[in-house]
Amino acid sequence: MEGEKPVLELNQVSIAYSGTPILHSIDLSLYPGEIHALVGENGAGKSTLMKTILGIISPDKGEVIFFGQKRHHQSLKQIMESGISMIHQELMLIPELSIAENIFLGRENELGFWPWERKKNAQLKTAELLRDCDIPLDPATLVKNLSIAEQQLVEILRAISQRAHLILMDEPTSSLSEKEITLFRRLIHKLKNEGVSILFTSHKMEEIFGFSDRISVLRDGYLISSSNKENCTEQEIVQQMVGREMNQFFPHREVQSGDISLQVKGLGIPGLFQGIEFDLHQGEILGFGGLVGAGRTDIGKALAGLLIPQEGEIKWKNQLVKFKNPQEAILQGIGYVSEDRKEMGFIPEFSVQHNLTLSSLLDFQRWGILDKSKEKETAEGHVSRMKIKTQGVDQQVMYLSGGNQQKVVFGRVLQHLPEVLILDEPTRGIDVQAKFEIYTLMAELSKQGKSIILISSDLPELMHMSDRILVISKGKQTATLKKEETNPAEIMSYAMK
Amino acid sequence: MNLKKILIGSQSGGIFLALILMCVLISSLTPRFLTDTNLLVILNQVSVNAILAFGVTFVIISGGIDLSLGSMLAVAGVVAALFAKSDGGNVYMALLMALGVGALMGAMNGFTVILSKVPPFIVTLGTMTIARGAALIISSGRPVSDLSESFNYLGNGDLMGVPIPIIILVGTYLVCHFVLTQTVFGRYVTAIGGNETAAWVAGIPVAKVKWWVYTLSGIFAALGGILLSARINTGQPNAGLGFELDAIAAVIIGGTSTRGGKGSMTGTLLGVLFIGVINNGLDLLNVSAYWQQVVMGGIIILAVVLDSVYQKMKR
Amino acid sequence: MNLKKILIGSQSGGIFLALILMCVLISSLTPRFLTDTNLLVILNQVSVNAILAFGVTFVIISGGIDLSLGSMLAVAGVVAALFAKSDGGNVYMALLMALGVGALMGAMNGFTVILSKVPPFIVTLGTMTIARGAALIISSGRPVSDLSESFNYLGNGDLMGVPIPIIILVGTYLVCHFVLTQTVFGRYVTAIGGNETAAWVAGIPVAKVKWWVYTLSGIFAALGGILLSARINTGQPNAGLGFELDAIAAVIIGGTSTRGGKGSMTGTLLGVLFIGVINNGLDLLNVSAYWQQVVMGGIIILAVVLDSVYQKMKR
Amino acid sequence: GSKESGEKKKIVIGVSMLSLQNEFIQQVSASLEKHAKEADVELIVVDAERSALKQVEQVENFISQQVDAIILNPAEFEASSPAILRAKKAGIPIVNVNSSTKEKPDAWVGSDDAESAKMAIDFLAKKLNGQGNILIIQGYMGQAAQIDRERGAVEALKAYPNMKLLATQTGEWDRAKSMSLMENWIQSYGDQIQGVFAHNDEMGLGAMQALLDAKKKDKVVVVSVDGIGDALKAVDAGTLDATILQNAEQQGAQAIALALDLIHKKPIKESQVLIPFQVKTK
Ligand SMILES: Nc1ncnc2c1ncn2[C@@H]1O[C@H](COP(=O)(O)OP(=O)(O)OP(=O)(O)O)[C@@H](O)[C@H]1O
Ligand SMILES: Nc1ncnc2c1ncn2[C@@H]1O[C@H](COP(=O)(O)OP(=O)(O)OP(=O)(O)O)[C@@H](O)[C@H]1O
Ligand SMILES: [Mg+2]
Ligand SMILES: [Mg+2]
Repeated sequence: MEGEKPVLELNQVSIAYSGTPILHSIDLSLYPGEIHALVGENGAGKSTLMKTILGIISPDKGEVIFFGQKRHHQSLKQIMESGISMIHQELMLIPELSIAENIFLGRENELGFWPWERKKNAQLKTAELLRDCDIPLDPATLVKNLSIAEQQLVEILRAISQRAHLILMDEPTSSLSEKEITLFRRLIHKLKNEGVSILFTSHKMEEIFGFSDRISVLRDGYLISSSNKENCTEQEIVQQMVGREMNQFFPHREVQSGDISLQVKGLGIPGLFQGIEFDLHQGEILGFGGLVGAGRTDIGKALAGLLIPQEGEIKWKNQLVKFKNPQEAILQGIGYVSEDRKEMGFIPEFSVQHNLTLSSLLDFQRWGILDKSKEKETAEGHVSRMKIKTQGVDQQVMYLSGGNQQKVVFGRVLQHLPEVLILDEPTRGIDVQAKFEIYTLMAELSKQGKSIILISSDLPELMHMSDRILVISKGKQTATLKKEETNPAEIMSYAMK
Repeated sequence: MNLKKILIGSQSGGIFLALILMCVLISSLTPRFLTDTNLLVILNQVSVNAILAFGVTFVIISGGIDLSLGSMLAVAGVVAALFAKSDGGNVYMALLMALGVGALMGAMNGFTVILSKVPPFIVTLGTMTIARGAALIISSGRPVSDLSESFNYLGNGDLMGVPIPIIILVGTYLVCHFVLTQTVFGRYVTAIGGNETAAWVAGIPVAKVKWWVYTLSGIFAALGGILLSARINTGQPNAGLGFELDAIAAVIIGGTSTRGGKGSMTGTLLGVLFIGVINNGLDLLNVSAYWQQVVMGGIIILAVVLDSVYQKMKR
Repeated sequence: MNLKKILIGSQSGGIFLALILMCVLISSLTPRFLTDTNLLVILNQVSVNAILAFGVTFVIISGGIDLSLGSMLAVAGVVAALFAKSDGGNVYMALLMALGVGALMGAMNGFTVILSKVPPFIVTLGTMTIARGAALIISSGRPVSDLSESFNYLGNGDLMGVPIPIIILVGTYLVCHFVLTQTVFGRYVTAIGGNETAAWVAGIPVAKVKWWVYTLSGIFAALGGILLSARINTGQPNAGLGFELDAIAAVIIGGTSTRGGKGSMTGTLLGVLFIGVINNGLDLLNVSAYWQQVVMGGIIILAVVLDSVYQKMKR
Repeated sequence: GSKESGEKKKIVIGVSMLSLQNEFIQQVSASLEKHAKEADVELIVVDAERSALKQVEQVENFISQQVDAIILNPAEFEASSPAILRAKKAGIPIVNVNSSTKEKPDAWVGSDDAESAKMAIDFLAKKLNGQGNILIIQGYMGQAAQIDRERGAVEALKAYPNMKLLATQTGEWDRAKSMSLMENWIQSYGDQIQGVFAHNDEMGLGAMQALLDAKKKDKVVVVSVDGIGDALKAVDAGTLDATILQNAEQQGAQAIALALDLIHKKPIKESQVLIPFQVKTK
């Protein structure tokens, strides 16, 4: 492989945002057919590097060389036509357009001249792509009606359908569950065989080692290492990423469940889910497993007051409750972390501090007037405890890396002191170290007697962290499994039921 | 397009129903409403607003707004009149110059919006004031009259019994509908309104498309100005005061989202007709001038509220 | 607040610079500009626009818009005048009724926007028409004059040499600034404008806050109406035509984002002063009526363009 | 079809008024209503809101309603003309009230805007003994009344070489706007101002208010046009020096009479009835 000419070369690339250096003199080469994993902590600069390669950001210093050609001022369209495509970390789809229209957006001329011809071809080609990948979606569905995971699949299909020589994938699997990840793996191996180079990021160790040929580690904007997979171990990579040795990925936790806190009977919303039943004990972590689109998110929303259940009942501390909105749930001590961070998680233009105190602002006021010093103190506490990587509590959250944004959302929910936490994909896009911190936090909370519902598509996470696992399939509860008595295969079989 | 599709399948079902209801209501109150001549009168009357509304539909779908419509209309109307004087004027020249001036003003709007990232609300508000001043300056503050017969024909003549403004109305509707739904340009406009960053990342020439959108809006305003001047046989420097609000109201009533990314020309047409029918009906029913305003505002709010309820029920 | 903080630290640095430049320019052209009395005149003249602008700043920061300001102002102005007649009127009653009517209209706006999810643009456009009709109906379309001395004092009197409108202007600025930056309500308004869904999920009573925002806007419009009526000693049913655009322009010039989620009262105040200074300057310089419009629009666009360049450079 | 059954059915007259937000126009409209009632005629009164296009459309509506006659209070000289043409084409008699159009209607009753301006300037000249500095506050730019009053004032000023026009600016027919304008003028011209002519009473009252507040009213003569209630009161109180009064009552009465004559196909004595202005002073 080394003998071939590289597809992409980075030469001493440096980037700074308003004076703060983000990337330091990066050198990197990619060869045809190579699958290259780019790993690093949240905020290490992975997305920034990818955007630089694509050409959305131009480097302050250094050069990007694609197929031996140094990149000058080219439009994004020209760059993409020269053979690079990218899956962005934040979903980049147009909600009011259909799957087919999104996939061919910006490339309509490939579909023919006449409007009807284009319409027909888009439909046909998309249907073919979906069929090839075993994705049961209708090309005419509007993207706004898709779940986050399904949207991510559409993004992947779009990048693939561009027939690029180099595909940049910024956390392409962050919302996917086991089944789709298997599919994804198949897809990239097919691409590899066609000679396509792939640079991808992920925070899941199985993927990093499972998919890639080479692994490069970024830390604080420096390229620490770049080595063939065979020449390194998980331990080493993690150490290079976080700067210290990490021996375990999940904290030790003693199960000690107490009284029943939340009781759910026959819960349902026609069309979304039905017949959900469980008791949640104090100090318990209850996992929700299932495939993409199974309806777990909707159940979580119904418990947190975002959706109003139409069937069944919720008993909270032995009282029947019906939350009409999230505010009521929060006041009753129910905390909710959404899977849709960007839409439901934070206020982008607000500072870290303002986001952290948003749900508990009434604790920081007197007669409606804010006590800002107390607020600041609290926010600083969260930043240091959760190791949120930010220039300060006044930094706007939209400028934080994805993982750090997630920590801010987590901090906001913890600040209103919930007794039950509903966590929907809480570690989506979070690095190993931060994951460990969040798991530790969960363990600590459960030790304090708080109950947690963990909705997760990450099977190892689900297996390790939950005491019991409720498996949901097509809106129905198919099994309730004890952690000690089950295995991934069993969970999957119930999930497919 | 069949009825069921309009009612259920499209975003315009609610306003379509509201329009029908309104027509039934008015004709039950006065027999003068549902006559051939009156319906022609309504179509004739809405033509200018419709043309402006079609143009600004593109702008609104792209996530922008254009408050300078009425003033651009005035400038173009005056320019057209100046070139279409009965002594030595030339209609083709008049059309060309007016449309050119409209395109130029629209292009300036687009240019400023794109380059400076200043919100279009304030850019076009500025243009609204500037263009109004310009219309007054080039006409020395006086109506420009004595226009050639062939120019006036545009506003008052007919082709095989169908008044020219109505022909232009239908023509622009068809063209705009086609452009929005069937062309790459239309797709791009929708995409930009839906998620500008995503559109940009997909390689869409966002700046160029936006520029065109504002330019088109200027051209349509100019077309409206030509028609208006021809209809009243005069180029009026203070024509079109407040027309932008009527046009935007029609677009929103027609179901186009104020945030962009979603909308249809059929909806806009229905919105325009809705406003036109109410205006006409209130006059026919001899509702007193002050109450007309109250009723007009009330009906519009009611219609959009019912529409939003209807859209929710459809789900 | 020190100068450096305004120039660099805040969003309002650009417009502050533009205002200073404008003042320097005008005073270099006429010595009449930079005099105590003229500066007082300017402050007096901008007071009504400023009050409306402060109110609508909340609305715009929350991600909404209010086009009914001018009409609500007219209704409240007429109501105040009707209750403040020199024969048997009572100023306190007049104030109470006018503010009450303003609050009611604003509350109706808020109610409709929240319950129906209809875009505020169209709701308040409807209210604009309705309220204008209402102002004409309750006044029978005639100015309401012969107002009591104590009412007129509100518009023309002074307290220790400072005209009352200026005192009210400064007072409302301080209150609004405090509410926006130091209270839970202000924080909630900003959060809703920044990301409404996320604010709702975070437990903010979105509907209640929005409702309050529109109600406040109505109350401020009413306050403006009272002041205007007191200033001209008459309740005018057609007062305040187009004032909403002036107020919104001031807010946007002051750096408040049209998409909501960001903005400041200081910015709005500077925006209001900027418009007021240009208006005054153009009159002092005796620029002809037509050119006033062109210059006014041009300067506003230029100012926001320069501001956006300035903001970019600061990064 | 009111023509066929004309004997039994009530006569219907459509009226399109320039702007019902204008008090003077309201007075004309009220007079029309009053005399219509006396003659047992049904009136349909609509408001053109100062838009010629709207006015033309309203006349179209009247035609499609088959009214017996139309009374037009033109928004514009030229631009309202198509309304006349359409009515004539449809064979419906049309009468102009208050102002004129380029296209000749069947009959016209009203007064000449230019004349009112001339009277105002003459009044100022008389008060100032033919010399002094004056200011003119214009109506909304480009509208017929503004254009005609401006033309009249310019013509009239030619007769007074010692009267100097300091500045002219628009107050958009609005009291508050004109008050602000006057405040600014006081800043720039101070004690030089000796006379003010405002195109309507609203603006005259605004200017007067600004002068009163600046305690300069006793040094400045203010005159405006229309004769609305507030202006008459101000004239009586001595704060406004004069208003050029139009006789709304007469205009309305004559317009109805002419319309009825035309409907009944009676020969009309004069197709142009001029109602003179009056200078109303204390
Ligand atoms: N527009 C911006 N302005 C200022 N700082 C920024 C901006 N965008 C990103 N940053 C900072 O740059 C750093 C790198 O961000 P980047 O998104 O590349 O991280 P990442 O490695 O992709 O992290 P993650 O794993 O969380 O996605 C972060 O510290 C972030 O706060
Ligand atoms: N707005 C919508 N309109 C129509 N269908 C929707 C809408 N939102 C979600 N769905 C569908 O509802 C089903 C349940 O979605 P939900 O997000 O609850 O599933 P999930 O198990 O959490 O999966 P995921 O991992 O994708 O979040 C999915 O099939 C999804 O496509
Ligand atoms: Mg990233
Ligand atoms: Mg989910």
